[in-house]
Amino acid sequence: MASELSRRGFLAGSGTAAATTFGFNLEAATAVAKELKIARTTQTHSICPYCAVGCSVVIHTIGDKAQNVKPAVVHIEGDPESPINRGTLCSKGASLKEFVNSDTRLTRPLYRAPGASEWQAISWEDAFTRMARRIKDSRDAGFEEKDGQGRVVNRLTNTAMIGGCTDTNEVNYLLGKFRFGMGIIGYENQARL
Amino acid sequence: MASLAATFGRGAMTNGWTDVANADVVLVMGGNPAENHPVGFRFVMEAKRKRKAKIVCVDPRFTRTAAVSDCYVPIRSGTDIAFLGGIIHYSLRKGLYQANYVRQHTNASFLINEGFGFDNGHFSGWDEAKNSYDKSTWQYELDANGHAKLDPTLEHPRSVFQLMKKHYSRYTPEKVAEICGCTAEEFTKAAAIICTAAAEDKSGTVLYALGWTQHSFAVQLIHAAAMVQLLMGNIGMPGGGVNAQRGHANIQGATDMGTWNTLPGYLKIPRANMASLDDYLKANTPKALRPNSLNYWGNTPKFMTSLLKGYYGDNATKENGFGYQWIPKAGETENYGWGYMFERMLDGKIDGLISFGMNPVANGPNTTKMLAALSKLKWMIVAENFETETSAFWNAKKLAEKYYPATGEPSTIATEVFLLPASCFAEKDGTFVNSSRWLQWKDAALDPPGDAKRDQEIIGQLYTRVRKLYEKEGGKAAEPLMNMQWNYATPLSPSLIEVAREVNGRDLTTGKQLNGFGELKDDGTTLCGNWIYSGSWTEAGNNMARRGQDDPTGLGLYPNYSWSWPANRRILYNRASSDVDGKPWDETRAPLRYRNARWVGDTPDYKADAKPDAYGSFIMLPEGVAKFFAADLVEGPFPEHYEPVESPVENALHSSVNANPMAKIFHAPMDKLGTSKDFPYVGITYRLTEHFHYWTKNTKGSSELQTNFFVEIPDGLAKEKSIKNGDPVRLSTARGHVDGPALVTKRFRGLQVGGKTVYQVGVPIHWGFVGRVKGPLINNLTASVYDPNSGTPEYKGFLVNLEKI
Amino acid sequence: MIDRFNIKERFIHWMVAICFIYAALSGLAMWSRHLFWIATVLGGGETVRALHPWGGIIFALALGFMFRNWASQMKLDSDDKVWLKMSHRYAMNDEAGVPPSGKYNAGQKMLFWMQSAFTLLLFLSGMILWFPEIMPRTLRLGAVLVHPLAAIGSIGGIILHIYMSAFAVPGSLRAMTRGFVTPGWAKAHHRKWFQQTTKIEDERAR
Amino acid sequence: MQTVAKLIDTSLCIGCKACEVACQEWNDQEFTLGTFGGTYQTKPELEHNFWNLIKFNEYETDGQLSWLMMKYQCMHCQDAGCMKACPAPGAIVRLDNGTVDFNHDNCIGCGYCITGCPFDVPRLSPTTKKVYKCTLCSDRTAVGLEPACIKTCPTNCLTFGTRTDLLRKAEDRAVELQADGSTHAGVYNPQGVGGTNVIYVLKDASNPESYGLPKDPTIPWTVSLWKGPVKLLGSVIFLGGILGTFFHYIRFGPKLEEEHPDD
Repeated sequence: MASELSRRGFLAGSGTAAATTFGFNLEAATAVAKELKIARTTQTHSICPYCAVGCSVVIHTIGDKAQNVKPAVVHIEGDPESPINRGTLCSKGASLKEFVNSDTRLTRPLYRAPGASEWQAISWEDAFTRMARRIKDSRDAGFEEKDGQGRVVNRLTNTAMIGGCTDTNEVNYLLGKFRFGMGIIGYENQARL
Repeated sequence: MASLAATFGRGAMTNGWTDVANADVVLVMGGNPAENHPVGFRFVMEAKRKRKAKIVCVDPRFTRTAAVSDCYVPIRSGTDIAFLGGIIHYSLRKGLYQANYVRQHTNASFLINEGFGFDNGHFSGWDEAKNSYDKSTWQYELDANGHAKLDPTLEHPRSVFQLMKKHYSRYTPEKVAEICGCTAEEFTKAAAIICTAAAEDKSGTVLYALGWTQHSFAVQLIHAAAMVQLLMGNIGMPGGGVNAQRGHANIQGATDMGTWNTLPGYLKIPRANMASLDDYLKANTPKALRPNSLNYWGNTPKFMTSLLKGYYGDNATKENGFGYQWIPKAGETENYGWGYMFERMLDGKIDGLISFGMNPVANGPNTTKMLAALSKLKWMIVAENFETETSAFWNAKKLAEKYYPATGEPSTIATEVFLLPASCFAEKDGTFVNSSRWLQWKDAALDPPGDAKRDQEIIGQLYTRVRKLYEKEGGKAAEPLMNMQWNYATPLSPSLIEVAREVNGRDLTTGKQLNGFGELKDDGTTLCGNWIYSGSWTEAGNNMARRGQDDPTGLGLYPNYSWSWPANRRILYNRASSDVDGKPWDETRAPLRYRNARWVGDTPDYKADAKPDAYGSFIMLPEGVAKFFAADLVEGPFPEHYEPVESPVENALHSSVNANPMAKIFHAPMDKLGTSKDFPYVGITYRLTEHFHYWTKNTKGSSELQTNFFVEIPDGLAKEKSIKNGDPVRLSTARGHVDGPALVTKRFRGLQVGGKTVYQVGVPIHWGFVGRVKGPLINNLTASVYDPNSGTPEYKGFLVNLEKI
Repeated sequence: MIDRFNIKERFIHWMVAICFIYAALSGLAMWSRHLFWIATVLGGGETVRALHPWGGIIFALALGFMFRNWASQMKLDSDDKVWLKMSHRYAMNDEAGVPPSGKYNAGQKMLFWMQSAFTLLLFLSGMILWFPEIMPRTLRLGAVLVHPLAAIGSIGGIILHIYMSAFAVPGSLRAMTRGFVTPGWAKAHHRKWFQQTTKIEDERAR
Repeated sequence: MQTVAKLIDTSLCIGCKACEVACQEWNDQEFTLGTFGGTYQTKPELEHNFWNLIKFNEYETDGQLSWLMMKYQCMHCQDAGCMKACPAPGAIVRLDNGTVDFNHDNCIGCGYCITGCPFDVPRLSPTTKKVYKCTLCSDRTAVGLEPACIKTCPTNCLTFGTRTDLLRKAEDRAVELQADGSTHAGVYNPQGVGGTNVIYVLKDASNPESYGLPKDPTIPWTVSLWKGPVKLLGSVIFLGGILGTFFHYIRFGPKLEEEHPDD
């Protein structure tokens, strides 16, 4: 790449179109030396989170993780090595950077108290403590070890879970363990819809 | 997916994106890949460019896919079975089917019990009082060994082939035209192209998506497509198959990992009547219906035992049935699917809901009902990238009162909501499974923003903390909770690498990773989190992260790129790509060849060293062959045209049975249905290429491409109503309404159905009451009407009215 | 000494002149790459692009005032027509037979009308070129021809004007700087005007 | 260095708009919200911060509806009207590889290029007062990467390569399309501007207007006149004026008062 980079400095106008009045060409050789914005990035392979074509993408991040530096995404484009997309992407995939970097991303836990008309910020610690409590209370109240006919069912039907279609297999597997640990049967995802 | 599992044995896209380039005919119906899967569509364009493939597009709208197709046929939403039934009729009448394939690889030759029939809208066995079928006449006639009887000549009047011929004799081109609203000429032109794939050396693919699954007879509809493909000999062939284009990055994987009625790997959820593991295995391990059936599900005990070892580890012993009793059990006939879930929620039977990245207010049918149901919850946990309509459901009054006048003020809604900032794809590692069943590993590129956390940490924290509470305080039924293995190196945030290795499975005696599900045992010496993924992370390492570029067959299978379930097989049922003697139907396009007593090429969907004629070619089915006749489906073994539950016309085949008699319709107070008197037009919903679901209304790029919601209206109807492009209009159903500017177009045509012009009106999904760009939620319009097999709501084809406002 | 131009006339003239020179130089800078160095001298291409239209507008406005003041004096009389026919003799300083001029000779009058017309064209076409995103394309396509042609005519005229006033007819410049001329100058170059003014002065003196 | 080009095979365009977004992303354009225009088209026309637009045309012939989609952007003409019209040295340059690129350090914002362009492509930014258009991703092509729009195109509608290769490919494709029944298929490489480095394959080349392309684009004759003969005329008049008056002075000298004897 180095030789190509240096060559950029010499890209110049040919000026053939400039037959000027005085018969010579003043369309001088003009260097265009715009910095390639992905010249100094870290590249990570990922998969587009939208539809199920499964396009591979290259995420370009900048920032070396020094103590004050958090890597940030500067560009995302298709991964040419993928036989599926061969570097191509659709309009959604091509704007994935906007998704990752969106200023409307949630960055802290929010809590809405019963009857409240606003969100309030809450710490993770507080949120986890309260959520664990809610889950346990509901489980204690609703867990059925046996059904009406006295058959062992070990199930929890007053708590339901949904989601997982943009979570990885591994997270879905963990959600499955979570679900069966709790005894939850009502568990649905986007495949149903 | 229920349909494909019933027909072929597995509920997944049969072939794959890259393989579509091998097609000679592409039938796009019930989907719009040019807009919704543009990158997948590149293989359609490659087939068109390189193989001169013909594209047939059947759709209510002239879509971008239609724009590049060779043959476009407009049909009324929800008449697809009539169209496909017509293709079956056309193919059988003209003899345009692949006879050898049909004889060798399908159940066309199987005999059905006496008494099976179809009369005036119902199959035999209909019980009007119970509103259900007695399926005894739908079964194969069995011999003394319990094997199905055959007539290889296909002449027997009770053979599946003859029954099929009879059933579809009513689906003449004229009838199809009358029902669908196209002309008979348009239909036959399409049929002729589709049937060119009947030649042994031609293959055709079917691409579909939610335009098929979102009907009250969706599973039957997809079964009809599968039948067409079997007639054409297209299953197992490169460039063939029935290819579901799934709409979310890991919808396949999430389903593979289980939904309410399945465990990982499509093992069925235990029912209350299956008290022990033995009972469960007895009920769920099928018996071969033919002597030569490989009947792979016969290995269910190995899959289930290994899963239980994965779940309960050392706590799962032979003595305690490997912990089977801790798995929750549903009642025999109970259904906990989406529609039932929200019905029970509305009835106040659910306290808490945990949502990982799902948005029922936006994507569930009848938004008013979704809002009402959620407000009955005591608590809700939502892990998300953005604030969603669901997490803000309690604020709907303020944010969108005009659409939800009946919804309560926040002060009246007692639901406690936790909205947790989760990480997005770029911030997580792990695997997505695409529509082609390819498991592709990705790495995390950066950390989540601000205080956002990775999902595994949220789950790990919650699980560990609930457990701690039980340890400290005790509580009800601690055993299932405590015995679940959560022994990860960092239990508060399990490493996904560790999880992926567990999902692949290992031999507990050697401690080595398994090479595949062939090594699974039912004695508790193997552990495997999902048997179909076994082989994904072997001793050789993470196969899902492979990037090999070689393609030895030249068919775009790329065996060393990522890893595909099952067993890295790229084309399902590939054994059917050759005849019973192992001779490929098309020598130029053989994914599999039998050489030196082994099958080479793609991973064979067959025993790797078995002779060509040793087994049937569909190893996941007890029949050993693919099914035209599928008694597993609840409304009939053959697909029959039923009108959508809300339809503007009478069923032209049997007016006494208009809609699917088995369709699940809910009747909560807000679940109203309309009639064509008040709502004379047909409404459909769809995605636009510019947006993804309800997410990209938060991103700048997509918001620029399509900022505004709109209502797409045929120019004929617009003229009648003097609506001009851009005029504000209201679209309403018995459930609710949406307002937006009109987009008047020629691409929507008025259709002649039963002597009257039926207009269809369309609305794109994508908008909502939170986000960078806002608009109405189109599920204000849709009804709580579901397919009885899959539990998917009928989002296509409902009755609407249109007014200028 | 005879008063030729009052302060108002001189002020307007120099407004016109300065703006014209600026507009012409900046215009020339944007007219040819060979003359782009003028832009550098005048503060850079962007400055020139930004100020040229304003220079032009002030020029046109000032010229409007000038037109209102002088138009009535610029009508050609019968002597002028003869003068124009004999203008080659005038040019060769062989003025025998060239009719005497009034305050302005026919050449000056022609220059006045020509510059007025060119300015109108420059103004109109300039306004079109100023807003390429708003103006219809066909107008712009006309304007790209009209503007330079009018400018060529105008600058050509001004070259002659400057030569005549600063070099060819000594004493003229002072008329526009200080406002007066010598009787000899007036008599030599604008005899009819000289006769008129002296007559009026005689009368006044009387 | 060989001239590079972009081939747009409209028969393969599915209007997915990936190229629009890829262009926006690569060039770090600000994203703006649109107003409803009654079509699927993102914007009515190109904008100073939107250089790549797919035009959608519903077109009906003999009751047969076509929905024509076509990517529109700078054509990188061989004989570029913008370059001809541009007065600022180095503002519009032709790179070694034939790309017509804008160098905004030198652009003075006069907007002459807008008038010079027969395809109505360059756009003036109201904030920077400079003119913008597609650069053919000159920063990418310089290091051996394809332009962003081409790389992202899923259907091979867009390809990148040397102009010679692509012209041949385009001709082949047109022949192929003709054989498939599009009898008027052809290549759009208008000679009025010396050929373009953006080459189209049209299914109906006899009617490029149906796609929104000008039929026989040329550099407008007024622009050619302005930059040619008019310039010559001007030079003659200015030089002639200055030299003429100078020699007049030498030959005839000033008009002196005493040459006019009193009556």
